[in-house]
Amino acid sequence: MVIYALYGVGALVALSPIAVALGASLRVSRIVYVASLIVTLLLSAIALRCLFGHSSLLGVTLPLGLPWLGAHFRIDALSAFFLAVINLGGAAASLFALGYGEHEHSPQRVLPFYPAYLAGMNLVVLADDAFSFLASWEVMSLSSWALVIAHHQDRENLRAGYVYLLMAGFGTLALLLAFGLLAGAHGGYAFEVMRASHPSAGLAALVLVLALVGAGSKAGVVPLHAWLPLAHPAAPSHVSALMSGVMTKVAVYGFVRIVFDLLGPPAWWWSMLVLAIGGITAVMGVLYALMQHDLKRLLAYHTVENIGIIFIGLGLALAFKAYGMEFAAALALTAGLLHVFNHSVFKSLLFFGAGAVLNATGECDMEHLGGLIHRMPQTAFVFLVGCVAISALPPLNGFVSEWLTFQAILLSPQLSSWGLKLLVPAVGALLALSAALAAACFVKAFGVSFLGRPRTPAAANAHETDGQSLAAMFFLAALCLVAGILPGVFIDALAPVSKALVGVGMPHQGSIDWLTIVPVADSRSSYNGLLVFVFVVLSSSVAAFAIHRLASDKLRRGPAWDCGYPDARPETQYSASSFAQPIRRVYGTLIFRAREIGEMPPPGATSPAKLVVELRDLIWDVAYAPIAVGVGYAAEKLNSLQFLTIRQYLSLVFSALVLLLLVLAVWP
Amino acid sequence: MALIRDFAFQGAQMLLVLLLAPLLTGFVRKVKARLLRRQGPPLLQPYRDLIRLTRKEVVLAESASWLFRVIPYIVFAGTWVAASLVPTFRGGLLFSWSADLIAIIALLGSARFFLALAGLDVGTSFGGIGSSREVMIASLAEPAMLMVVFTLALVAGSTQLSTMATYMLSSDVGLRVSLGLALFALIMVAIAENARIPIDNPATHLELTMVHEAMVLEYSGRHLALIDLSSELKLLLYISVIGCLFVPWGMAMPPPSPQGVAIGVGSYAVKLAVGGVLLAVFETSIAKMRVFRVPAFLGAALMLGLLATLLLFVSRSL
Amino acid sequence: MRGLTFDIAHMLAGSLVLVSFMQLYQDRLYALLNIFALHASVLAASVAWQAFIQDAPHLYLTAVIALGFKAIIIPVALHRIIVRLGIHREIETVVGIGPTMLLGMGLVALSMVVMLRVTAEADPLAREDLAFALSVILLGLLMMVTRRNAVSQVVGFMSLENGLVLAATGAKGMPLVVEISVAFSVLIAFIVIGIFLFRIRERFDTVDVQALDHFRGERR
Amino acid sequence: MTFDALVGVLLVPAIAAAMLAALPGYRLAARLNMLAALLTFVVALSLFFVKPKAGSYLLVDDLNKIFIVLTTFVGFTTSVFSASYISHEIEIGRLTPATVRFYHAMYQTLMFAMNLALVANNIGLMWVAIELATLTTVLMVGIYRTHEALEAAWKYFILGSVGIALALFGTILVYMAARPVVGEGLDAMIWTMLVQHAARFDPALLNVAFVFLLLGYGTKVGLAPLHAWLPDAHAEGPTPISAVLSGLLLNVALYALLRFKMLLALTPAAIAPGPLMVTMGLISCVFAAFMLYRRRDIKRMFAYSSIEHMGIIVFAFGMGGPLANFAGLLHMTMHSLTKSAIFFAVGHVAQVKGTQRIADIGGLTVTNPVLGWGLVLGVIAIAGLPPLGIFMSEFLVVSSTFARQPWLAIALALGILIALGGLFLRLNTIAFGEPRGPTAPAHASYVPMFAHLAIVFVVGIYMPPALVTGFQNVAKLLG
Repeated sequence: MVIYALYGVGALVALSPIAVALGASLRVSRIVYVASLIVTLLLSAIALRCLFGHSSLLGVTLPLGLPWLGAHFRIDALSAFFLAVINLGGAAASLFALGYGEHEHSPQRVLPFYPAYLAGMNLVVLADDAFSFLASWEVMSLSSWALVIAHHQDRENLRAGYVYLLMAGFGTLALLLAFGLLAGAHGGYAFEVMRASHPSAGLAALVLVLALVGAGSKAGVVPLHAWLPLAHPAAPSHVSALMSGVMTKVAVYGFVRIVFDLLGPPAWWWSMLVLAIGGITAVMGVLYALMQHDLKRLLAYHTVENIGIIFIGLGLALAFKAYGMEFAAALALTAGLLHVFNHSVFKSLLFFGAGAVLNATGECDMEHLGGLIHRMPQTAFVFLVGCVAISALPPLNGFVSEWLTFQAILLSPQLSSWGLKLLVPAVGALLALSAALAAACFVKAFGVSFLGRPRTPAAANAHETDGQSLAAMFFLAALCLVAGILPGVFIDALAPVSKALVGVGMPHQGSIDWLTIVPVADSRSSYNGLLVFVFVVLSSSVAAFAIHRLASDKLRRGPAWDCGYPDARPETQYSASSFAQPIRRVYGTLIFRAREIGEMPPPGATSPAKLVVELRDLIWDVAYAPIAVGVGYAAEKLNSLQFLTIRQYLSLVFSALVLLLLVLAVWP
Repeated sequence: MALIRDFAFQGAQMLLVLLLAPLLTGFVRKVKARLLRRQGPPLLQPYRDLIRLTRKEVVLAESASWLFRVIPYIVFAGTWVAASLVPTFRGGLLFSWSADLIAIIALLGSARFFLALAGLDVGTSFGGIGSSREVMIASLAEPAMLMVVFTLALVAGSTQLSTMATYMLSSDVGLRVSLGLALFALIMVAIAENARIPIDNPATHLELTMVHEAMVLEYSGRHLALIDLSSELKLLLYISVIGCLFVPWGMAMPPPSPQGVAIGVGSYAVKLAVGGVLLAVFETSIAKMRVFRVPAFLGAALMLGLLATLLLFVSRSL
Repeated sequence: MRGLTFDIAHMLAGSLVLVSFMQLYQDRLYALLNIFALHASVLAASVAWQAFIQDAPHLYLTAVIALGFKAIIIPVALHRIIVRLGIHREIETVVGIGPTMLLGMGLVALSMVVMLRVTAEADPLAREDLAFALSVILLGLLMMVTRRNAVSQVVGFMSLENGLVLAATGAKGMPLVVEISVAFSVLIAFIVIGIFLFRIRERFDTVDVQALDHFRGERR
Repeated sequence: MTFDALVGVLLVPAIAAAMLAALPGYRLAARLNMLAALLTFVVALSLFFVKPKAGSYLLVDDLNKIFIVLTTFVGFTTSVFSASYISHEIEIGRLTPATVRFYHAMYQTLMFAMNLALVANNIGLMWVAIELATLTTVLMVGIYRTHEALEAAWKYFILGSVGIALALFGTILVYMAARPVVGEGLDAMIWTMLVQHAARFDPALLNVAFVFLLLGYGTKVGLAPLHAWLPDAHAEGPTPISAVLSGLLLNVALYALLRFKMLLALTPAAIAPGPLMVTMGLISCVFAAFMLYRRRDIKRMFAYSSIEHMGIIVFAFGMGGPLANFAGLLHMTMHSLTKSAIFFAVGHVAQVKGTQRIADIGGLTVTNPVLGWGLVLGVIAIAGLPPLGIFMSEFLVVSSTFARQPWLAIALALGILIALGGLFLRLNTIAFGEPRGPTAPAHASYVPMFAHLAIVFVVGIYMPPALVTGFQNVAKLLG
């Protein structure tokens, strides 16, 4: 099985040089995207086959990488699941790119790296030894870096790519150190060797922290998220979708692989660390997102929030695992992993929508959009589906995973540690808060950019996007609905994963009548997306039918009422920032030092009044700016060593000699 | 046979909430008017309004999209389904397991989500004011509500409303501090969610103070009727949730005996009446607060909920 | 006889160190050159003495090389260069003469300490010689470090090489290849320096290293 | 002494040097230069098949075999590059035919000197060879006769000869240490003899000797704080020489250092050479990483990156152990190939843009795509990113160190990260962004550059077993 997967990856890798050789043209881009579409579809088929039990756990070892070790590759349940996530996202992205890529003005900077990027992500989850893992990890980062700076004339993109590359290198080094600890001095880099070796408690804790830093920096965990909202929007939209929807999940895979699989039994306090970080990440991410008015950047920040939710699930799973409560652990882990899948689906969908808008209007700034629902109704519809899904509203899929997470939280009183007893409810409150804020955020995103009246000619003259893009988006939207109303199937699919990682899987859902999901016990809690969906559809249509039949269905178009204000200009609509104003007042003053400076022109002056909103990113100010300043300072100071005279250099040599001789003189 | 009966009960429940909702609103209005020594509109006025509205033609703004026309039905359906899943006079509804309390809250959340979108759809400034304030309020109210749910769920060991009600009926609940806190928080949330004084004033049309009304400003005719009906349903729902969770006495439990059902209906009516009177009294005795005082109000609710949960964790561990 | 030979060798090597100190003391270029000539001849004497006591005739050759090249040719040549380039005659020092001398003392002490740790069965003559040679090397280096003037730096370098020769000759039975290489290197070194001085003459008015350093890579 | 491959790698360059010195006309000279380099490389390759027995002056073993082949190979590719480079230099008149003749002769002399240093079985002979290499490179650095070139050459000359003098003193001390054991005369300077009897040497003498050798040859390796000559020499000399300096001469000095480290490691009572090397390596790595940030001259920047990598290599050898030594050897090989490739690219860049100032170079991937992407690939390789060879060696160094000395590993990792930041900070403006400077197409031979990069790429993915076993033997040898 794994060997076929490797063939597929090989095909992807082979695509890059082909793309380089053929040069950049419309035909080539079609070739590349169609080929990657086919390969990713095949790979996802393989992944699903492995996931549903037909997988042989045998790995293969290729004579590559470290010579005495070779490159080990293997598909177990975990990697199969993530393989499926990656390649579903990849397939959707390739399909979308078939249409979207035609508008790419510098394809020669996109086409060669796109397949390599897909290949890198696939290899990460296939790898079964530290070297191949890290190498593929870096290839993934590197190719995505190249894609981020594809439009390099824009200095902002270059800066984004720079920050991204540095953070990626930082994360890789952290993982490298973690693996170095796990491997020991004799270099047992193969994963099965690491599983066999049981590090001491202190060492294991260090590994956990390093893994959290390494994988977290890639996943965008606060405060290591700084690169994410810069880099994700900078790339072409289908790549942004892959980076946000898929690559962050690969990072989550790295964390799960190390902490749940390689590291052995957890200590109870690890989960506190993970939970705290997850909760903070969730709330901070969505608050950042609310403050944005660039559509793609808003989506990128929202990825941070969802990563937080996922880490909350993982943290709960760690806690339960540490106390040997397998079933609760299985529930929490399943919740987290299900959210991994869900988020990959609707985040890709939303980024596609943003890309379609970008193509149609050349704008991603919501302040310049509006009224797109009239010009591009289908895009608006799928985007709306994505918004509902990501806002965790029933009956779509986002709600299911958050609901499961809540159920897991409700099991936490059985944990016997005080720290967790106090932390978990707080995390639950944070989770609820982030869910509510997410809804607010996407009311803003959809309402400001798609509803209302066009704010610029560009928005007024937008055109519906092309067929392939729409196909990709409708596919994902359908997936959102299916996963929302038939969650049992997906939960059962995840059972082998949790069985492998925490010992047991969740109770089998497929056998429950009415397709209800019952995480723990029938009396405790249950949810049936299908019924809710059917009920809502039925009752709404009944109401519509009844009213239209029994009462009037007459309709007249007229000017907006608006409390009688005549023909208000589009500028009077609520803009993105004014929509966020109440929430900014509530949360922003504390977290962003948000300040609103109103400038009133003097009486008689014709200049318009201005309202300037100042936001400070405190995390950047506190954590990143000092480092940059420090490096700059050190470089400046050391740089004077470049400008000494020969005599001074000689005296350097001289003093080094004298120093060493002194060392010898005092040597025992 | 039993299945059919259960179907019947479920249907009855759906119709009951649908029919009672306007009456409750009218009742509250009436009581308020009396407290203000006014005659006040007749009890059945809300029904008349609804019928009148449905007969009128809809005047739709030019800039309104298809979504604007769909939303009333979605909002109505969501609220109705949520309301019909709350045990009112009889526990153990047929479909109660299809959505637990969290899901019900989420359903209301979806309704609000779409309503807020409707506020933005026409592209007027007032709609914007309404939706932005609405989501701000919701962003605090929903977590508070969920904290309440946590408390109750931890006490009852379930998020299933019927199960919770059964547990509350059982003797081993006792009097708990956290339950009191939770009740308090729940009432605050209910006031906020139903746009009652002091958060919002359903009667006003003074622009700058509107929240809910501003959102639905552009609606007319049948659309407006549906919106009003769903807000009335929402009020009913909250009162019945409070009733079913904190004063579940008299609720008929399966297997139902005719007199049990009768008692259930009667007690339910009483609960609604009491709730309505209390609401009216509260509303008349307090003044509306500034919009930016609302966060403090709801933040307090959230804190209460969290406190209740924490106390519960602590007491559990003793 | 053993004692005497030892004392003489010791005396010669020690006087070499002494002359190095005299070099440090100088502040005029010509005087410096003369002292350097003295330095070289003392070296030649000590090498010759080594040749006598080790009865290793090839060392006489080394002595001659040292005498011929370093004591005569090089100082004369440097004289010429100074005249030709019109280098002004006094030496700019970085550290004052006094502190330099103190530093030198410290260095000599250091080299003694380092060398006398060597196990005694390496014969004492070698030990003493090595100690002195090391101090001569360090003093030469010190001179290069504390003098701003290119010529005096060259001289410092030469005396450093003298120290090397002293060490090499002190090493009993060391093959000729080393001395030749030393002389060879000095020769090459001198030629290259000469070339440089003239190239520099073409471009600068002085061989003051400061002027050379004026651009220092990136100061453009 | 019978004629064998060892003598071959010495004779071919020597004869070629003589001929080139006599030969006018630079085109023919360039061809002859290439031919000689190729011939030397072929002869060196034959070392793998016929193993000459060690004489009292020359020897070949697993250790220097690797060095010799690497040196001759890079020497050959550089000669190919230098042909196109020099012709351009003559066209724009920066060099006269006379100087070019001198240049070619010197090039082969340098090859001769480096090969001699590598095959010498006699510490005195090795010293002479390295001295010769230094002097030739001094002359070639100064060949442009500009202010900066002269200054760089002068700086290089003074610091280099001081270092070499220190190295000589160290050599003498080693002889003194060996003499009582091995006996007077030539034997006491022959590697094979020294290694046999090293256990009974006087440790105190060896300690002093190693200090001098470390500083002496360390100056040539370019370890901070003895590095000062290196950046200017790289920046001001002709680019082929920069490539040879970074790619080869540093290795040769490192080779000498390794030999003496082995010697010291065999003497139990002496101080362990490891800590000293680790310290200096770490200092060089971190220091050079910081120095990358303020660079304005593109060649000088990559010179500093050479210092950084030499630091990493010395660090690895200082750590010792099979893993670290293997990593050190691999890193050294990969670095020579990559860095020389980068200098090939930079040379063409400087010729196209007519300047070495980073501020005047921009958007290369737009104006000269092949050149630009080649440079990007080289920088990616040198920054230690996969799938190129240096990633493997850095992976081994850091992870194997972390298990033994966590703090050292963290410091090293930070150094690498800082260097990455510095390199890409400049690369962003050089290769991307708005094009700056003239955009003439570069008429150059890209073959050497991409050949090197291809090798680095392949090794990063798949190491041939022969190479692996060779490296592993040497790693054991180094202990």
